[in-house]
Parts: sequence; C-alpha cells; structure tokens
Amino acid sequence: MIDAELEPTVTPLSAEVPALEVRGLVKHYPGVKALDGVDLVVRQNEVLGLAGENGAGKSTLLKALVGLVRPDAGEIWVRGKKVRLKSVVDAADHGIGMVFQEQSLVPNLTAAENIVLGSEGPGVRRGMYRWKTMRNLAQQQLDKIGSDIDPLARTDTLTFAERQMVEIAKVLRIEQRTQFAPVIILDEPTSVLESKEIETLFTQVRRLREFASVVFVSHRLDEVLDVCDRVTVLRGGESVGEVAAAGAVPGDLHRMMIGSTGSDDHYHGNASQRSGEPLRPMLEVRGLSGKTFRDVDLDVHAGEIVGIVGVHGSGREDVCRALFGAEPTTAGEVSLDGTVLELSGTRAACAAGIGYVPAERKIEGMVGPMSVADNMTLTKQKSRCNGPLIAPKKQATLVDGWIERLSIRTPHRGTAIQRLSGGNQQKVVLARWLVAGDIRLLLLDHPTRGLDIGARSEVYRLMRELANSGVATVLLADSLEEAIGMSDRILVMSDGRATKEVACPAGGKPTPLDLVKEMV
Amino acid sequence: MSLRDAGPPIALVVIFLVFSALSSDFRTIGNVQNIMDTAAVLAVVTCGITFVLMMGSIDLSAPGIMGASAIAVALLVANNRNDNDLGLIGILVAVLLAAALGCLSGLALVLLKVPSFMTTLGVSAVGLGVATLMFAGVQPNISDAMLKGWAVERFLGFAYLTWIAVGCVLLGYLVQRYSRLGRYAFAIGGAEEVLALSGVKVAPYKVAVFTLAGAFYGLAGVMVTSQLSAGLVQAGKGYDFAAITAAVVGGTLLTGGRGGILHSAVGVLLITALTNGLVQVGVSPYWQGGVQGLIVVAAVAAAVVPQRRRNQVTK
Amino acid sequence: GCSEEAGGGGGGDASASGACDPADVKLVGQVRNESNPYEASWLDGGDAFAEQVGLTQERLTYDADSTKQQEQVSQLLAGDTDCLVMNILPNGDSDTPPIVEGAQDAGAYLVTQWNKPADLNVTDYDHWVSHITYNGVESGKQIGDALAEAIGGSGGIIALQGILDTGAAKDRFAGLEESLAANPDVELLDDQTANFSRDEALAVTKTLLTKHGDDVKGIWAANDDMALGALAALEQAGRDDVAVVGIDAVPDALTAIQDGTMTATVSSDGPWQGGIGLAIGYCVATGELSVDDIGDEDRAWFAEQFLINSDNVADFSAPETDEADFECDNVFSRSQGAIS
Amino acid sequence: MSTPVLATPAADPAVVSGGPTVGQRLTSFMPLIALVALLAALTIADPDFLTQRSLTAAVRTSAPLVVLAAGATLVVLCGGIDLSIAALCSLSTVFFAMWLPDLGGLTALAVVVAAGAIGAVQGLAHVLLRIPSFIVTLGGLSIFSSVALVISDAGPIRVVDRDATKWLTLYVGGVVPMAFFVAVLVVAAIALVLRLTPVQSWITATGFSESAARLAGTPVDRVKVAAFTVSGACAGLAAVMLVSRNFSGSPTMADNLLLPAVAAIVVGGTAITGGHGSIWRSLVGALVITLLRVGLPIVGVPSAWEQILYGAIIVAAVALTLDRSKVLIIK
Ligand SMILES: Nc1ncnc2c1ncn2[C@@H]1O[C@H](COP(=O)(O)OP(=O)(O)OP(=O)(O)O)[C@@H](O)[C@H]1O
Ligand SMILES: Nc1ncnc2c1ncn2[C@@H]1O[C@H](COP(=O)(O)OP(=O)(O)OP(=O)(O)O)[C@@H](O)[C@H]1O
Ligand SMILES: [Mg+2]
Ligand SMILES: [Mg+2]
Repeated sequence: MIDAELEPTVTPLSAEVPALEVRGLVKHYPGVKALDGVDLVVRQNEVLGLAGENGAGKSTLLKALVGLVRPDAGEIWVRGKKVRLKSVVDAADHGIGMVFQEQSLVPNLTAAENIVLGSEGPGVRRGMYRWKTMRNLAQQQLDKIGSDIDPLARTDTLTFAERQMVEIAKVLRIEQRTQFAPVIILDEPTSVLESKEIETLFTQVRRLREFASVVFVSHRLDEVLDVCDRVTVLRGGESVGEVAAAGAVPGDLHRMMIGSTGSDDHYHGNASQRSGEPLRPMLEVRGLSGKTFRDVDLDVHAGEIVGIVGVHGSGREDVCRALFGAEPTTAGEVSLDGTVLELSGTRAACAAGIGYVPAERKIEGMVGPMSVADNMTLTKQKSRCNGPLIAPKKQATLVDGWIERLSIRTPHRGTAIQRLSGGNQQKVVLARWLVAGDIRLLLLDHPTRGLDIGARSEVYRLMRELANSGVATVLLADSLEEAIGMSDRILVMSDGRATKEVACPAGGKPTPLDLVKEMV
Repeated sequence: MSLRDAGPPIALVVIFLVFSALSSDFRTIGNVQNIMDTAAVLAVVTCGITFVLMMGSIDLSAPGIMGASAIAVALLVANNRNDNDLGLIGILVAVLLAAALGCLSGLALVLLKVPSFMTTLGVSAVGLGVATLMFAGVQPNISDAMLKGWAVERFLGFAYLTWIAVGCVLLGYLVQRYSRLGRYAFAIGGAEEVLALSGVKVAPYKVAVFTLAGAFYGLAGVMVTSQLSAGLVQAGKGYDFAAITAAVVGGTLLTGGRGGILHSAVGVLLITALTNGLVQVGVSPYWQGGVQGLIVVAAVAAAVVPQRRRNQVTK
Repeated sequence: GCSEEAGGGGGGDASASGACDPADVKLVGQVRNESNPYEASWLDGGDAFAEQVGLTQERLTYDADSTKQQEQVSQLLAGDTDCLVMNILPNGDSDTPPIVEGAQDAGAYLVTQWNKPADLNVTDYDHWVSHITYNGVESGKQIGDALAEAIGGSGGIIALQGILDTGAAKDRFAGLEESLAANPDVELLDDQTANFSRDEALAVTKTLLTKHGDDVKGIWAANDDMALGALAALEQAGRDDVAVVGIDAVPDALTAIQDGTMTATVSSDGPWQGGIGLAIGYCVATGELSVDDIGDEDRAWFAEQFLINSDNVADFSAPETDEADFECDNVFSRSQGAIS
Repeated sequence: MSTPVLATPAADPAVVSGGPTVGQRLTSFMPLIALVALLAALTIADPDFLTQRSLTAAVRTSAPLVVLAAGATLVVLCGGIDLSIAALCSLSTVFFAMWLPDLGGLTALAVVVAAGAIGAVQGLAHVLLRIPSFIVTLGGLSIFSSVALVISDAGPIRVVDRDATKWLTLYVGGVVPMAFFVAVLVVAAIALVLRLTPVQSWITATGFSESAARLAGTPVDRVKVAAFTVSGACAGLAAVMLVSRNFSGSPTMADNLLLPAVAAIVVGGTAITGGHGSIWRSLVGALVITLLRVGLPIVGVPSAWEQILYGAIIVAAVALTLDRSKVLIIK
C-alpha cells in the first residue's frame, strides 16, 4: 500500500515543452526592485543552475515559483500551461517543491514528521497518526539520499547539516504528490554541508534528473558548474545570460554576475601581504574543557588567522562559543593579551575586545525587525553616541560609511535587516564588530556562509586587513579550501580534542587531502 | 522521558515526602483521595489550557467559559428555576456552549489577528456577561441525581469526578500523541511559519485547539456545578492562572513547543498537594499564598537547573 | 499653577437638607455584582423603592473591585450631583472615606452600608446621611451559640473566615471567639479563610475534614455561601453528623435549614437594604427629612436581625419588603440602636 | 561595482529616504483613533458624558493605571511579563500608610524606591535563576499579597495626615489633575530615555531575539533587571496615587488592576510577545480601558451587557491598533 503510493507515475510530455518557464517577472519591495523582468526556462530533465550576487533576486524568483511571493507582473508557465501560484500547496500540486535558503523545519517534531509534514498521505488516517507508516515513509525518503538519521529523532537534536539532509528528504516527497515530473528547487543547499554530504546530494540531484527538473542555487561556482547542465545568471533582478556548464569555468560566470572580470582565486591573492613576524601571542588557551570538548590548547598571535577544522561534532563550534563566554566551561585557562579572562559571559567578552559571528545568522546573528543601522551598532553603542545619548548624525555617517565600504545592498540604513538578502545580512553582522575599531580577537563561525564571490572576497580582504592591524582571528571556515587559503595555521579537532596543528604559511600550504587525513 | 523532563516529577515526590514527614494527617489514604478529588477540576481545565500553551498562545478565558457552562448546565438539568430536565443532553449542550465560546477566541485570533491574550480575555468577559444574564439574580440549584452523584459517589475510593478527570487526561494524551490536531498544535508552538511553508494551513488547527480547550473548560464548569449542586457565575474564578501555573510548573513552556498533558497533570498534582499540605501542616492562612508562591518559584528554579545553558533564552 | 478645583460646578451647598423636586432626584444603587443572589436582591429592592416614588434606580456593580468602585463613584460625582442619592455598599472599610468625601464635596446624598472604619464619624459630615450595618459581632456570636447548642455543648468545630481584610469578617470572627469563651467545651480545631466563596469553602472544608476527621462536629462559616460550600463538602465526604451555621439568610441557606441539613443563619434583608438607603437619601434630598433633625443614634446604626433556625425558618422563606418601611417618618424603624 | 537594484537610483544608495509610508504613520495613530471612537460612542450613548468635569474625572481615575501600565510595558517590550505589579502596588499602599507617620514628606520617595528595589529582586531572580518571568512574578504576586496581609494585620490602614499626598489631588491649570499630569510626566521621561539613548535598541533586541542580543554583547540581563526595577517603581508611584485618592493603604487595594493594566498595554498595540511597541501606546491604552471601566456603567449599560461589551470592545480595539507588519506571528 505504501509502495503504491511511493511509485512515481510520470506522465511524459513532448520534449520541447519546458517544465517551467518564467516570463518578465517583476517584484517590487519598498525601495527595492527585487525582480525586474526576469526570464527563465527550466527544461525537462535538466539541472539548471542559478547564479548571481547576493541580492540579485534568486531567492525572490524561486519563492515566486512556489507561491510564496506574489509577483507584481509577469507570467509563470508550467509544462506549457500558464498558472497562478497562490500557495505552497498550489505549487506542490503543480509538482514544484523547494528547499529554502533559511532552514525551515519544525524543531520540536521528529525528523519523520518534518519529512511528511503537509503531505502525510497514509501516515494519517481520519486525523490520527499512524506512527509506523509515518516512520516508514520517512525512512524511504532518507534512504533515497543515503542518510542514516533516525527518523524518530527530534529535529532539534540533529546537527545543522543533518537537518539540511532532512530538508532534502522532505522536498523529495513531491515525487509522491504529483503525477507530473516534478520541479525541485534547491536554494543554497550546500552552504552548510561537508564535502562528503555534498557528494551525496549531488548523486541525488543527478538521480532526480532522470525523472525531474532541478533548479540549483549556490555561491560556489565550481559546484554549480559541476552539477548543472546549464546556468542562468541573474543581475539586479534581471536575467543577464546563460552558460552551458560543459566547458565553462567559474570565471565566466563571475564575469557575468558582476559585469566585469573577476577572479575566483580569492583566498590566495594577498596572503603574504602581512609585514614581519607575528607580534605577540594575543589569545592563549590552555586545557579548555567543556561539555563537548576537552583539553584544548590554542595560541593565536596578534595579526594571525588560525583556522579550526573538523567534522561535525568535533566540538570546534562550542570551543568558539566558550571563548566568547556563551558556552559553559569546566576547566582551563584563557588569557587575552596577557590578561586572564573570566569567560563569565558575552558582555565580558565584548568588553575585552572579543567579537563573535555566529553561524546561525537568522536566529543568533541578527535582530530581524530592527534596522540595519541599529543592528550594526548593537554591540558598539558608544560608536554612535555622544556621552550617554545617541547622536543621530554620527550614527548616520558611521553606518552609511560601512554600508558603502562593504557594499551592503539596502535601500536605507533604516530598513529592517530581515528585508535584506542573506549575504547582505551577513555583512551587516560582520560590520557590527568593526564599527568601533577596538576589536582584538575575532571568532568567525562560517563567516562567509551564503555569501557571493564578491562579498566573500570583500570579507576575506576585511579579515586580512584586520589581521594586518593586529587583530587575532579564529576562523571556522565554510570549506577546507577556505580554511587553507585564509589561515596561517590550522588546528585540527576531532571528538572534542585538538589532535593536530598544521602550519599553513603562504607558499607552503597543505592540500585539503592532508587535512582530511588528520581529521578522521 | 529525558532528564530535562524529570524535574517536576521529582519535585512532586519531594513535596509529598516533606509534607508526609511534617504531618501525619497528610500521609493518610483519605488525604491522598482528597488531593486527587480536589485536583479533578483543575486537571480538566489544565488539559484544555495545555494545548493552547503548546501552541505558544495563552488562554485566560477559563473563568468566563466555566461560569457560562456552570450556569447553563444548572438551568438545563433538573433544577429549582425551571422545568428543564435534560440530564446528559443538558451537560452536552453546556459543553457545546463552552466549545462555541472557545471557538470564538480562536476565530478572533485567526480572523482579526488579535493576540490570544486579548481574545481570550475578551471572551472571558463575554462568558461572564452571558452567565450573569442567565443567572438573572436567582441562584439555580440542581436536583439532577446523576449530576449531583458525580461529586458524591465513588469508585475504587475516588469520586466519579476524579475518574472523569483521569479520563480527560488520558484523552488529552491520546490527542496530543496520536492526532494530527495534537501534533500540529505542538508544531505550531515550535515553528508556526514552517508549517505554512510546508503547505499546512494553521488557522483551522488553531481554532480547533481553542474550541477543544473551551470544551474542557465547559466540562470543568459542569464539574464545579456538580460539586456545589448549584450553578455559580464565579465557578471558574482563579482557574485561569491556577491552570497556567500548574502547566508551567509541570514543564510546559509558555513560549510553546514543549511539555504536554502528562507534564501538566504532574503540575496539577504538585500544586494541589502543596495547597493541601500547607493547610495540613497548619501554615497561617495569611502566609499560605506567599509560601505557595515561594515553593512554586523554587520548584521551577530547581527544575531548570539541569537544563541551564549560558545562552538560553528565558522569557 | 495648581489649584484645588476641577473646573466649575458641583460644590456642597451650605445646608445639607435639599429642596429637590421629587422628579429631579437621581437614585443610584451600587453593589459588588449581580451574580450573587443577595446583592441582586438588594438592587431589586432599590428598584422597588424607586418605582414606589415614580423614579428609576441606576444599578451599578463593581465586580468586588475597590478601585473600580472608586472610579465609578468619582465619575458619577463628576456629573450632575445636586439631587443625586446614592445607596452604596463599600467594598471594604477603607473604601468608605473617599466615597464619603467625594459625596460631601459634590453635594450628593449618601447612605452607606456594611463597611465603615470605626473612627470615621457620620456626624462629621452633612451629606453622608446615614450608615447602616448589622452587628457582626452579635451575629457571629449568635450562630456560634447555636452551633454549640447543636453539637450538645462540647466538641470540635472548624471556622471558615471571610475575606480577611473586611470588617465584616473580623467582627463575625470576634463574635465566634466570644461564643467560644462562653462555651468552654467547644474547641476551635482550625480556622481558614475561604474568602466568602462557595467554591473555595468546598475545597478548604474537604481538606479540614481529612485533617481532623471525626473530631469535627460543627462548621462555623462567616457567610451562607461558605456554609453551602461546606455542606457540599460534607455530602461528598458522606458525613451527615456535622452541624453547619452561616450568616445572611440567602434563599439556599433557608432551604437547607428547612431540610434540616443546616442549623442556623442570621437574617440580613437584601431587598430592604436596597430600598432603605435610597429612601433615607430621597427623604433628605426632597427636604422631607432634614439631616439636622436626624438623631445622632440614627446616623450610624445597627439594623434589626434575627437568628433563623428550623423553628422560625418558615417566617423568613419569602422575604417581603413593606412599603411602609420606606415612608419618611418610618425609615429608622428597624434600628437596633447606634453603632457603639 | 555592481548594478544597483534600487528603485530610486542614487549615487549613494545609503541615503535613499526610507521614511515611513502613509499606512505606517496611520497605524501608529491607531490607538488614538480607537480612543476617540470610544469617546464618541460613549457620548452618543449619553451626551452628558462629554463634559469637562467628566473628562477630568476620567483622566484623574486613569492615572494609577497609566503608571502601572507604563512600567509593565518595559517588561513586556523585553519579551517578559510582570504579573506582580498590582500586588506590589497594594503592598506599597500599606508601606505608605505605615511609614507616613515616621517619614512624613519623604514617604512617597521611600515607597517608590522600596517598590523599585523589590522589582529589581524579581528581575534578578528571573535572570539569575533563569525562571520564566511569568512564574517569578506570579510567585511575587502571592508573596507580596501575603506580606501585605501580615504587616497590615489584614486590614486597611488609615492615612490621617493628608498633607503628604495633597499635592497629587491638586489640578494643573484648574483642569488637569496633578496625578494624571505626573503620570504623563513619567511616561514622557521613560519615552525620552528610550528615544535618546541606546536603551531602546537593547530592549528591542532583547524582546525580538534574546539570543542574538546576547551574542551581540547587549547587556540583556541588566536591561531586564532595569525593566523590572522601573516596573516596580511605577507600582510604588501608582500606590502613592491610590493612597492620595483613598486616604488609606490596604493589602488588597490594587489587586484588581492587574488585568486592566496588561489589557491597557495590549490595547495600545504593544506586542505581548515583546520587541514591538511603545510607552505612549500604553498611555492611550490605559485611557481606553479606563473609559470602558467607568464609562460603560455610567452611561447606563446594564452590568451583564457591560461585561459582554467590554470583552468585544477590547478585542476590537486590539484588532485596530496592532501593527501587524511588525508582529509577523500572532500567538
Ligand atoms: N520581504 C522583503 N521585503 C523587502 N525587500 C526584500 C524582501 N525580500 C527580498 N528583498 C530584497 O530583494 C532583493 C533580492 O533578494 P533575494 O533574497 O532574492 O536575493 P538573493 O539573490 O537570494 O541573495 P542571496 O544570495 O544573498 O541569498 C534584495 O535586495 C532584498 O533586499
Ligand atoms: N561529544 C559530544 N557529545 C554530545 N554532543 C555533541 C558532542 N560533540 C558535539 N556534539 C553536539 O553536536 C553539535 C555539533 O558540534 P559542532 O557544531 O561544534 O561541530 P562542528 O565541527 O563545528 O560542525 P560544523 O562542521 O557543522 O561546523 C554540538 O553543538 C553539540 O550539541
Ligand atoms: Mg537567497
Ligand atoms: Mg558547525
């Protein structure tokens, strides 16, 4: 009975009709034209890449395709029929499903429930759950992507990456929902995955192509070219071109995205710019232990960038939080610039000149409804005040300066940060630690997650600039390449312990393979 | 049951042990029966409120809804005010009236987009008004043997009302664990916006939860009427905060998404045992409220110790 | 700058005795709520009097909320007050002074009942025409004695107190203590408050019954609502050997006395109270009665009350107000003397 | 370096005007519109209601509620709730009556400070023990009631010396009651502090997203304790106003003001979930609630219907005043 429901029954269409077509889609937000007449064609059985800078309109376009954004003008055609999508259900009925850029799972439900949520099928009879069926349905989805997550685990006990896998398992339910070949949209699914998981995902994407169409968004252009057949590039809410993946190089895409030449070799460019030897040890960690890590020793010198790498659950994230006073420790000593730190809380950490950029931007990094300006000056209130009072002019000059310097794309400094694209939000969060210019240690947890190449280079440049001015940086990088490219030294962690330290000087960089060997 | 859920039951056991040590009257079978009987009405109210709290909403409508259903049932079963003698049907109608009032809170929440705090406060006032209209200055006393019997007759040592409460807790547990309504209520408390992204329309479920809660309050109002043999407008006075306290003490979060009926049942027993114990050990009536408040705070504080984290959010 | 006036209007006239046209008199009755039979009957009594003089009564309730009562009264006094007559049940002792001062300043005619601080003298004011109450100590003692007699002069009893910070609760309990002193073999096992509420009395009584078990021979309740709650608790505990007494003579209590489940109560006559306050104020406002002519003993007085038990319950089962009670020369007929 | 996607192209994208739209401006005036509508309705029901004397009496009445709601608004903005305000206010009336003979003219100050300190203790319990504010203040409510009952010997305490509170019973310019004037001053003072200092940012961040606020190094705990302190102090000031009006302190005097005060906050359009709202909104909300409390019975609505109307109107008022663009999920 379950099998019958799971069997995709695909109605073949004539090959010329695109699975999905968008014509002249327009969407205005107050002060922003997010989409300015986008055209897009998704053919049957192809993987279409979508590339564009932060804020180019990718997410907006994709949300319009699943009925979450009501376009102001333009048409959407599905399999040769013009449609009006009013809701996610509508879109699903037309065979369109999406994995959202910001995670969207219910944390207190089991993975199984999340996977079947909204399309429980035989999992619910007469309003009552049939847990066994539900579990089986979910297990089948998880099997498809080769994940060994326990379907009955509560979602909030899973790691970020595991949750991402659940999301993908969930969207694949669309196969059961419709008799058409589905269109599956993946908005930056890889930004939080590790290379092994990414490979699994790509295997899935290739499998999906056999009977479905996939739209794939990523800021990692090599990835895009690797998995996609064709890439459409968006710029400023318009489609500016299309590239066949075969034979293309990331540079081609990048050029189209920004309208000029660029390089994707962004890590290495100026690695050796820093002058002279590291001055003095800025951060000294001795025998730091906590719930998920033990006996961690770590030195970071002023002007040095130290990367920490490790697989999920290595505890590196918690070490970072502990250094910021946001996670309790059980033993160990931490000193900053020769002064022993109490690790009593985030306030004290800030006062000592430590900055922290959390990985989960949406929940921990920003205050959504607050303005860009307020978010930016949240930590360093002094920077916008004269005495105890806010000086609006001072704030405006300061904030506008940083908006320009980091090319943050926002209609106004007073715009709520939640209205910005993910990449631009990240830049605001970073800027928060920079406005006062008194930072000594910066803890960056996946600081470039979701950023486009341009923004990334910008962030890398910033990190280098800060390092050159004597800031010590701890980096939990998005990828091993990033870690290698940016770091002067790399600490390898596994199972909560620092297992190895790898020197990483300019000119003598290890390969990712060297690190992977140390990690397991 | 995970460690983070163990706090309230431990607190319950501790309170039982402490009072048993302090008072020989407390540890009698009769008193345990008394505690269970006394807890019955609060338990039923708490069943209703728990579903609402699970969604992250709040419900202050119990006093009004209980008042309306108490008067309604008193006027529908055999009584001294009119010739009605509808028996069980009368009880059913009173519970339906209560469910309708609960539904009203839910509708105002999803249609007018007014926070539940206000819609339920408003519905409570409406319920009290309706009850006062029906009361019309003359106390309705019931003579219906069955309804009166619920409070008096016993099975295995406990009043029928206590068994009704046990039934409600069981029913509530089943709804919470196995019905889509219960699981969605739980999910709404966890991440309402995600449900919408998954194509689930949350509005009907919200209305249904408030309706269900209203029905529970209605039954509680009927139970109070059975206990007092009379319909009182004030039948539900104070039950709103008492039930919320019981639920929260039991481990249900006001922000939603955690806890459940069994947690709340533990909370109800805890609160009732506390009230009873303070009388049994002879704490001055002036101090009873204060001591109870202190112990509730201490119990919750002790219960959150194991799950205390640095960056934890407490609202 | 600051001043004491709240704009024009109002202000007490020199002479307290009014010369209002009977048709201009505005009658206001204010009690806690209409969801309680005693207070509902009070307002009905007020309506009956108003009809008698061809007027209507404005019915106000304040949900047993002191602040709301003050707010209503001050709003009322901000209107036209020249011929305003108010018959008010203050929520507690402390609520009386501001009402009195407000009425005095605004020149309205005020009669209060039940609650008044002992050291606030009616004779110090000329618009506060009268204060009526029942002798709480006396009633508490009367039912205490009746209870002692019902249990044969010896045994344990428990007491259910009213809202602890009201004068009525305190006086009645003081009466019980007097009675206990006179009946040395009666032992007070426990006293708890049930806030004048039937529901709370039920829970408290159940607990006390399990605590003291068969030692409980009688229950003294500071009002009938609590006595009825105690009766329900006794029924649920399967006890029919416990005597119960209360105060107020609400219809249910009278029925219970008739049925023999309750021992005694003390009459308070809601309909009469609702009418008499308005009547006194009306007589002064229309000039038929002058405040100066009212004797000091009639400015603050105890109204007549009776102990009701199975012997005389039949006489009280249908309380009737006599229109003659409200005639201007007869309004003090039920006085049992000045409040000492 | 890139093509701007701004609808209004400008050399410097950051200076594009992002002021509020007409709709947004209107929503911030909604509480006032609700107030005027209610006043109009009451006047239609009873034309005598709209007199200067009657309005003066109404705003005088509203003063303690305004102060209570103003203080508690801060706690609500931080994402918590303070259920103890009314009980603390009652306790403070007892303090006032008991201390007056000894402290004389300083009593009012002493009561406000003491109530503020008690509020601070609750705030500390909340942030240090990590107990939800609902529970801490519910515990506080019962404890304060008990203490008030015990120290007052369960009865009202008369205030014979009225000079200490006389100033509150005066009128500014002959029409504005001093108590209301003081209440507005308190609201204005709090509003100014919020507007001119970073406190507003801290409170908003704490209310909308406490964990983000913490990780940004915002003094979350201090802000919360401060909010509870101000809330407590406001309860103390409200107590002084009540004593000035009732000539006595009583252990239950203000107990029934809890729900009206919270209702005032919500009717003003402040989100009960925290983050969004303002202290001015609570001022208007308190006036709406006061008009409902005193207006409905005075214009002759029968008691049972008064309750029904009250329930319907507060829901309708919130439907009007809540800015749903700021509060995305209504719980
Ligand atoms: N709800 C909204 N309200 C106002 N503006 C919005 C809203 N959503 C998106 N925008 C604006 O629309 C533009 C396009 O945003 P979108 O999220 O589609 O970009 P994106 O290409 O997905 O960027 P990223 O790579 O950073 O995810 C941005 O300028 C953004 O600020
Ligand atoms: N030894 C452990 N015991 C229990 N839980 C653990 C343990 N190690 C890690 N975890 C849990 O797994 C989570 C993931 O760990 P963490 O995020 O520190 O790993 P990571 O290496 O930073 O992963 P990523 O590559 O995603 O950044 C932790 O927050 C913690 O809750
Ligand atoms: Mg995006
Ligand atoms: Mg991680």
